[in-house]
Amino acid sequence: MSDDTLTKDRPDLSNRETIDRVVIRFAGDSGDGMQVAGNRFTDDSAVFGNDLATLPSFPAEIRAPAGTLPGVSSFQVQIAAFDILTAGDQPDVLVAMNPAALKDNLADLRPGGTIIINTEAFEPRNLEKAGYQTSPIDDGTLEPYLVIEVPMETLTKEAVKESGVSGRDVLRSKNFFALGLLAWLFNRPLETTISWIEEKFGRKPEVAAANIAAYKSGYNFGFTTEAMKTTYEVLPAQLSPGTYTNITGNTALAWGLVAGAQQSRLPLFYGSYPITPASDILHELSKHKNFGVRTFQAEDEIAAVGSAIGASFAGNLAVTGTSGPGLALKSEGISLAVSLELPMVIVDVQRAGPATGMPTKPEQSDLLFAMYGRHGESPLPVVAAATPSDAFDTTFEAVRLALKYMTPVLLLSDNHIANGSEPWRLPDVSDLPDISVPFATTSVGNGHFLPYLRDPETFARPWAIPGTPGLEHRLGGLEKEEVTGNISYDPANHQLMTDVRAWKIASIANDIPPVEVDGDDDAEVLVLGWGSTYGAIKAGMRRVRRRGIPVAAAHLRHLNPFPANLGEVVRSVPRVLVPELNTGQLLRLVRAEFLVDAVGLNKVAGTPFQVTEIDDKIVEMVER
Amino acid sequence: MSDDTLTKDRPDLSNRETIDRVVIRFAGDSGDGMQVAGNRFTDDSAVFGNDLATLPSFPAEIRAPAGTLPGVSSFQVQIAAFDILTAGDQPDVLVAMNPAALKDNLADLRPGGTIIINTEAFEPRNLEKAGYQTSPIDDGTLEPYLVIEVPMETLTKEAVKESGVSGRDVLRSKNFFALGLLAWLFNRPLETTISWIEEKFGRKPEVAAANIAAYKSGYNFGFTTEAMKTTYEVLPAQLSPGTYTNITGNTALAWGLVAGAQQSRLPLFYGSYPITPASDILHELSKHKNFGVRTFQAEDEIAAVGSAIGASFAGNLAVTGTSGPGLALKSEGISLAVSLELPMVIVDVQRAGPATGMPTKPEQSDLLFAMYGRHGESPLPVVAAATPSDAFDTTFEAVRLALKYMTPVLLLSDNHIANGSEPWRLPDVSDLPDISVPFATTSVGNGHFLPYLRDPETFARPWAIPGTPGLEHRLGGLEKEEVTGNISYDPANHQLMTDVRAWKIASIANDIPPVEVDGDDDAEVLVLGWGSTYGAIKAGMRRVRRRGIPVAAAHLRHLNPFPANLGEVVRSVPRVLVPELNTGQLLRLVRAEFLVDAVGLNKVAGTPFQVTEIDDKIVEMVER
Amino acid sequence: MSETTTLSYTRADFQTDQEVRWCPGCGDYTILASVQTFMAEMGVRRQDIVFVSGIGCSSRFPYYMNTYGMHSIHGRAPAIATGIAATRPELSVWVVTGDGDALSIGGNHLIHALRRNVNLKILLFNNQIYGLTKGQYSPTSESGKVTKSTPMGSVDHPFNPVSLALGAEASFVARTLDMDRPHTIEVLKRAHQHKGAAFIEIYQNCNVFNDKAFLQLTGKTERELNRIALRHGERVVFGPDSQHAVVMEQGAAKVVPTNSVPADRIYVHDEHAPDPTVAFALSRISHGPYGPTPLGIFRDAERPTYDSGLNQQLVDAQTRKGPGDLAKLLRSLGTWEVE
Amino acid sequence: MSETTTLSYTRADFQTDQEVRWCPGCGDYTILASVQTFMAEMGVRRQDIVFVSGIGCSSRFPYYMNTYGMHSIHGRAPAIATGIAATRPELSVWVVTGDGDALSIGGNHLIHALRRNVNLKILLFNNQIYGLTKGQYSPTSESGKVTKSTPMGSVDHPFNPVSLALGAEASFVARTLDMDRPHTIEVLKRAHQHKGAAFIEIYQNCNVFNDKAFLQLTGKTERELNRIALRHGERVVFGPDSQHAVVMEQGAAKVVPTNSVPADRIYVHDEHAPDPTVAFALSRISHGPYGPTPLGIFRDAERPTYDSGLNQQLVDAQTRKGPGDLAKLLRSLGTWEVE
Ligand SMILES: Cc1ncc(C[n+]2csc(CCOP(=O)(O)OP(=O)(O)O)c2C)c(N)n1
Ligand SMILES: Cc1ncc(C[n+]2csc(CCOP(=O)(O)OP(=O)(O)O)c2C)c(N)n1
Ligand code: SF4
Ligand code: SF4
Ligand SMILES: [Mg+2]
Ligand SMILES: [Mg+2]
Repeated sequence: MSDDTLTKDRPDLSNRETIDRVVIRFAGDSGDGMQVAGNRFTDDSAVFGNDLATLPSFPAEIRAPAGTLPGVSSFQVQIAAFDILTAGDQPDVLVAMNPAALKDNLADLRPGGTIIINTEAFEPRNLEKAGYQTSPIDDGTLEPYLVIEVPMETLTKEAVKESGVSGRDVLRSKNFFALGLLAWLFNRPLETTISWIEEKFGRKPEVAAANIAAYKSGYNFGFTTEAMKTTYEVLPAQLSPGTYTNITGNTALAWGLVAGAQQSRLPLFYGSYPITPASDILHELSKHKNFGVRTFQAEDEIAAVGSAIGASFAGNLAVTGTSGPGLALKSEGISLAVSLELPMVIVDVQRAGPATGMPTKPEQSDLLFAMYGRHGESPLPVVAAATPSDAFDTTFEAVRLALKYMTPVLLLSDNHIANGSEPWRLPDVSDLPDISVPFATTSVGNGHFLPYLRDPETFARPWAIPGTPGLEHRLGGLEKEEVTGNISYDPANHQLMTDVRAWKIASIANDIPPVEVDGDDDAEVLVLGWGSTYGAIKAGMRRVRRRGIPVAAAHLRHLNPFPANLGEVVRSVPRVLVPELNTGQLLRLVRAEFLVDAVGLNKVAGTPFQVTEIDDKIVEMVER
Repeated sequence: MSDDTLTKDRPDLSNRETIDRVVIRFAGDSGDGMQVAGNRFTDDSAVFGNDLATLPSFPAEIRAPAGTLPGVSSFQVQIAAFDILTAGDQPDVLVAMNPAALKDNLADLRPGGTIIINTEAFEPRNLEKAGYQTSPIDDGTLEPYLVIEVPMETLTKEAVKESGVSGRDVLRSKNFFALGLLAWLFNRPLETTISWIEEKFGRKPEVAAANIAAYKSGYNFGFTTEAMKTTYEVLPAQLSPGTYTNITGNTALAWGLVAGAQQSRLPLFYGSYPITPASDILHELSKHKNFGVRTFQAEDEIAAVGSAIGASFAGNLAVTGTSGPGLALKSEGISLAVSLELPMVIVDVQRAGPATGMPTKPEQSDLLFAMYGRHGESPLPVVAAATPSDAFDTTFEAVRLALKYMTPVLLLSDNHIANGSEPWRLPDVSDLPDISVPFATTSVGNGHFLPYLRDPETFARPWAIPGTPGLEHRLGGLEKEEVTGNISYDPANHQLMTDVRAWKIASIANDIPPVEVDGDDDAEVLVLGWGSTYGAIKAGMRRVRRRGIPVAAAHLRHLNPFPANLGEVVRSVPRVLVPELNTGQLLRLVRAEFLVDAVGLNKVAGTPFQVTEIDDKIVEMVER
Repeated sequence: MSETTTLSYTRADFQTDQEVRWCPGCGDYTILASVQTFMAEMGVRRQDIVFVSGIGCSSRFPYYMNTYGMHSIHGRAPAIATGIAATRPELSVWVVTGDGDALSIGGNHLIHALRRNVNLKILLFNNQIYGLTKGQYSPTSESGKVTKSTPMGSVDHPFNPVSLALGAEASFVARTLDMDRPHTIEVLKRAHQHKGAAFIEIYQNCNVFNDKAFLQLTGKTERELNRIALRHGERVVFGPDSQHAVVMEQGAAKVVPTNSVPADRIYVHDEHAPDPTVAFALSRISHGPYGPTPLGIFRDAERPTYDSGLNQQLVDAQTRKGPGDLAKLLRSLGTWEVE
Repeated sequence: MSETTTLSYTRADFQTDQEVRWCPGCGDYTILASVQTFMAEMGVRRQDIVFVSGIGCSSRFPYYMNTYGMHSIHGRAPAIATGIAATRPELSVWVVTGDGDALSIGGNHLIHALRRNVNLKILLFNNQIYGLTKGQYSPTSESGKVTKSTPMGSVDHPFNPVSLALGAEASFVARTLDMDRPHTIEVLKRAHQHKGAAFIEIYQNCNVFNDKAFLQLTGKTERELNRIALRHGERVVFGPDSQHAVVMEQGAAKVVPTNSVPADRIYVHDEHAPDPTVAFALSRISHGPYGPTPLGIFRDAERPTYDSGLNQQLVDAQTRKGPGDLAKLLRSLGTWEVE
């Protein structure tokens, strides 16, 4: 089995069955490399042509001691021969690298599902850490499942013997052993991962050699031991033609900013303070200094938004990103940006709250905070990404609105989008629209620049940046006189400015596409969603339609203002269902705005919706 | 006229007419002592037995140079022989100490109203500062009014000659001269103010003498010159029997906290950072250290709320107060308090926003911020004071809820309530309920204290404070396991905790009185309000009813949760009108909650409603 | 702290039932052990002790201390602890914080707590990195540091926490090292004895994101060369053969060969110097744990504490005005009667 | 700053059409005049100058400067200005702030801007009171101060802004006085010439809420006794007859009779001393404007600025990788084709 030649060419005697989708979950200790294994499997499948969606789950913020339940890290991926929408409700296959991983994930596995077990980790100390009295391998716990027991550690050691890796490092390759076994089970090509390993560990050839050896060894183990009677194949999906990459939401968001800066011909400034799950945007952007991107790790979120206000005043595409607790701290600064009417994008990658909450878990509970989370009347546009790749487009849209309307824009994402991934058909960058807005260069008010003399169309005020002769002017957070921008306490002026600020944002409704309704014209229920519930809602709707029930769905990118046709849409159906990972926030907005008796499907558990939850609720509503 | 004997006993030959109400506005430069004059007139009238309401208006934050428009300070008071509700829409009498004061206030004066003018201030430099080309005294501007021209400076100088005051200080007494003139015009007794002056300036007898001399001289001036053909008398109002004091909202709020602390037998802790218009609460409380009150002027609002969290954990009645910009900074801390379920009162004395806005002007635009201004699902009770004296009771209620339900409570006031004043019938302090809540002293969980083992009735968790043996425990902002309070990432537990936190607050609806509806059973319009619009709404409704139109009004002290009967109330009338000094915030809550097509009357001008605005809107709705 | 009975605690009395969840090998474990050991000796009843932390790996600390405790929000522990210490001066209040928590987001509260001299014992676990958020540079990271957020190296100049604390009027400032448990315990004891705010910088190894940052003070060969022990009343000399000495020259501390100066020119450490300048001078010998670095108590000076001042005013007010009378308060602005 | 043509500005060129709205007699007027006078001499084009302030009386300043400007929110000016200076290094960026704005709510941004050495010129108008909110004590008010919020006297110990700035790694630290216009202008000039963050404490009289706070430095008789002028390269002596001298003794600065020490023991001021300890020592001679108080430039040392470091990385990245290519970026994680 340590034979390094690929056994792939040997005739395969196992049955090969074609299936149209499968959900696999890799679970192990934080140190077991499960995220790498999952990502590799995903990429291999992507290159193979499957559609897919992923859902990583990290251990909570503190790194727990090895072998414990809080230390479990997992990665779920669904691959399919058709276009899918979520990473799947229940895994079909579970890879369990230790007892804690098994314990933590077993309940999710579909009855009759397959478990690949790293048997050697099931020794007394680990069992105890996971809270098992007896070994689940022997005590009947696993009876409902198909179990593949693999002495992974011995086999890995054996495999890497000649790689030059030694000591503790040897066992680090066992994730690749597991991955190899899955490659065999699902008939994945090995080359992609092998060349990935070679590139990734180029500087440490012995590690590369060990990983490749373990990987092949895992494959060969399946092959030679016929670990299962049947192997499976998921055929390529019929995706639209194009060039694809597999992308996470945080990366797509960061790239959307880079694209926004390029298409507006502005230097990008990103002021941020690290926070889970937004930090990766900072990390990603800080790599791209050659795009003229400046990143500033501020002392706190107040300084982060402050620096962005300054950068915006100075003529940058200014962005600040955070998660809920950081958004709280930015509230006052954002209200200043609203008052100064400076363009800016504020990113909130939502996590489960309140307070510190569950930082590694997704939730959609900052929507009303985004809408109303500032003192005074302080309106701004709110947009939300729906999927990892959609984060690119939504971000680009946020940038467009910020510049065109001279306003801060709140861009919502969440943990699920941020760390989840999906194939993304790359746009042709030459098709991206020009969203540049010219700086003011001349003054109209006989020698005095008038910073609040608005564009009659958009109500945007001019953007005059330092360095421009003759346009020297002062902005401030006290109420300003329309046109001149001078301090004013005049009641009528405050009313006017309040109205104008509100109107400017409300009028964006005329500048955004109507919300699209997907589904049946005679739908009995319209499912209205926003953000990361997209996949579950669409999949749920599909299932219901397959049962012949007429239903439709609409998903909002623009939360403020709503698309102009939304009222018509929600009023034209008998029932409206609003599934959200909160206690009903969009629901409250829709009810207040349109007075329709929409009902919520609400979950606040730090986990995404299962498709069945949506599906069941729709059916329940129809049957009632 | 410098004769120091009271001319009061001399037979008065002018006509004395009895009127049932009058609105007087004192206006002058910041340095002219208009607030003192206004307050004295108010107190004299209060002691005389009138009902009254006041509305001071301070110049914007920076002290402007003397004589300029931004430097104008004014004080409006309505006194009446019946119970009134506002300080009046339009002054009947305007005291104008300089051209800027005239310019700034003339437009508000009722046609035909009386102006008392300090003529000597109308010299070229002052006229220019106020933007007058010609003197309004001579150029016809004042034709529509009754003008009393008084060379106040000469007369004051003359009057104080023998007091011992000299130089610049001489003219400082001219506010008392004006006040004396008004005392004559409205037949007010002089004694109250004289003894007030004696006490106030006890340590500076020459100043006391000068002020008294100027005061009497003003009175005598009116009397001897018969400045007006008619003097007026506003008879005492029929107020409920009792002991009254004249109180501002900030003072009432501070006293409500002191009362809450006494009735809960807890030491009061107030952590705050100065901000207009909340600073006076800090000032007031810092005087009462003998009540065991500790005030802490924090380095910023984040530290203010932080110190209150610590103080609450340590077993104090913890309070933190601020205005909008400060509330923004407290957002994260409040969400920690929600998660820790620690009792606390957060006071927001609203001002006009966004950003720095208009700090000295009232607005009600923080309601949705109070409701939703935290990340994650972070519910808390919201209560709002309606009038200056009501701030006492509402504050007491906020304290009660905080302690009984172990929750932070948001208490809203605004600039209008904070600085406005009205007569308050003092409660009998022995009637104040006991709102104490016992600290936990023993542990139920076999040796382990269980900080999240709740009271089955209120869902409140126990409050165990440091120093209590055996109850050592840790609280934290990560999601906690119900009962034990240990960190938990369990999805079902997060759902449970979210539900429990929501339920705990929602259930308060059963512990508060139903909202009272005042007016006609067959009302065509229900006017629903909250906060400082109380007086204008009630007065507006009265006027409409006097015209025979059936109408009703309800005013909410509890904004979250709503009183249990509110749905019934708003659904039982054909139309609901929600007047607010914002763009429609309660409106949105009511529409979302009850799906009634309530309409808003919204004003965001930094000024309170005029009674006529309410009145007109009701009539318009009925007629449509 | 009322110590009516003699307390006989062991370290175990301060352990909780919560599993300690730092990475294996993390310096936080050692500090926890030192603190628990010290608490058993401190002579304060367990119920009178409170630990308050912010957010960060280090801030998990309160969960592991069987005392009252709060794991609060990022950077705010000194403010929260101020609310406790100011209102309950009989308690022993400890703050546990990290270099990000205390010096980045929480910088303002830290300097104000020190200035006010609130009776808090502040333990700053300085690992020169953001551990919890997985390895961004912190305000104490050396400049040029390559991290996730600074792939080309940081361009920030770091704080010197001891200098910063001294500039913020701190009355007690010390530095110790996770590994050196007896030293840590000694410093904790002195902090406890100090009346007012005590600031302790603890160099703490994060073996996952910033391993060996303190090698120059912990390495077998390096440590003897680089640790400068500050001991009150003693000449400051160091090195395996005491061959290096610290002198004060034109207001700055300098390291010189011991034999190059007369013995009486060597600086004799005075923790209690009323002027913080000497302590500041010592803090500038190193900027981070690089080269010779002073450890021990830089400054321990007395000045009035915030809490005693505040609480004395309550006593004085009551003495002067008598206890508060609510009915009288309500009548204090003048009243009138309506019959 | 590209100065292609010679600039010939007068003070009036820097005045705006807005009425100046401080209380008559306020020290802010004098500072405004000094700044406007200096700006005319500075040699920077008006459009290349930005003033950023927070909230407070002092923070009204930008409205009166005919340059680019922002009156922002309380305490955040250094953070906002960092966003400007870091992205537009060719601009001359000035921060105007108060003792509450900079040291109370804004303390964290201030110390971080100083640490990073962002190219900002920070003018702290220290009137030892909150002017705008009508007279509460501030972090620089003397302890015991009776104000609206401290009717029994404050129990806070104040910051020494110069010490704090030095503890925060400031590379340029100075102190001047509103009344002394030539001195103010000289210090402004030096701040402008300094590359990096310059911190200037300006003692400013608030004649309404804290009148005469600086009497010991401004009173006719007192001023000569108490002003210690710091001049680079000169012995530090002061008093009407230079009868007092400053010496450094065991690392602390002390005031002694000039004739009690040999001339060469008198401290010769070195603004450029690499070690900030001497500057710190000088800052401890007084704690607030009481008794002999140094005025002038405490420290003016060079170290790399944040903005130059940041912008250099952009240049280096472009040199190394070429200008950004979006199409390539989107393909950088590996792609596959679907036909
Ligand atoms: C308001 C807010 N911003 C950001 C974070 C994310 N965060 C948590 S801990 C931390 C820094 C941790 O570094 P440090 O204080 O040095 O502690 P360590 O983990 O190194 O012990 C950050 C940025 C947060 N929890 N809250
Ligand atoms: C967030 C916030 N908190 C509080 C205030 C109120 N406030 C405005 S200025 C100020 C302090 C002013 O003092 P200082 O900075 O010394 O300036 P000065 O007026 O003395 O020049 C305060 C507390 C505010 N505007 N914003
Ligand atoms: S990340 Fe570093 S500081 Fe945090 S627990 Fe692990 S080793 Fe310790
Ligand atoms: S209050 Fe003081 S600081 Fe403010 S403008 Fe008036 S004198 Fe100047
Ligand atoms: Mg750290
Ligand atoms: Mg000040």
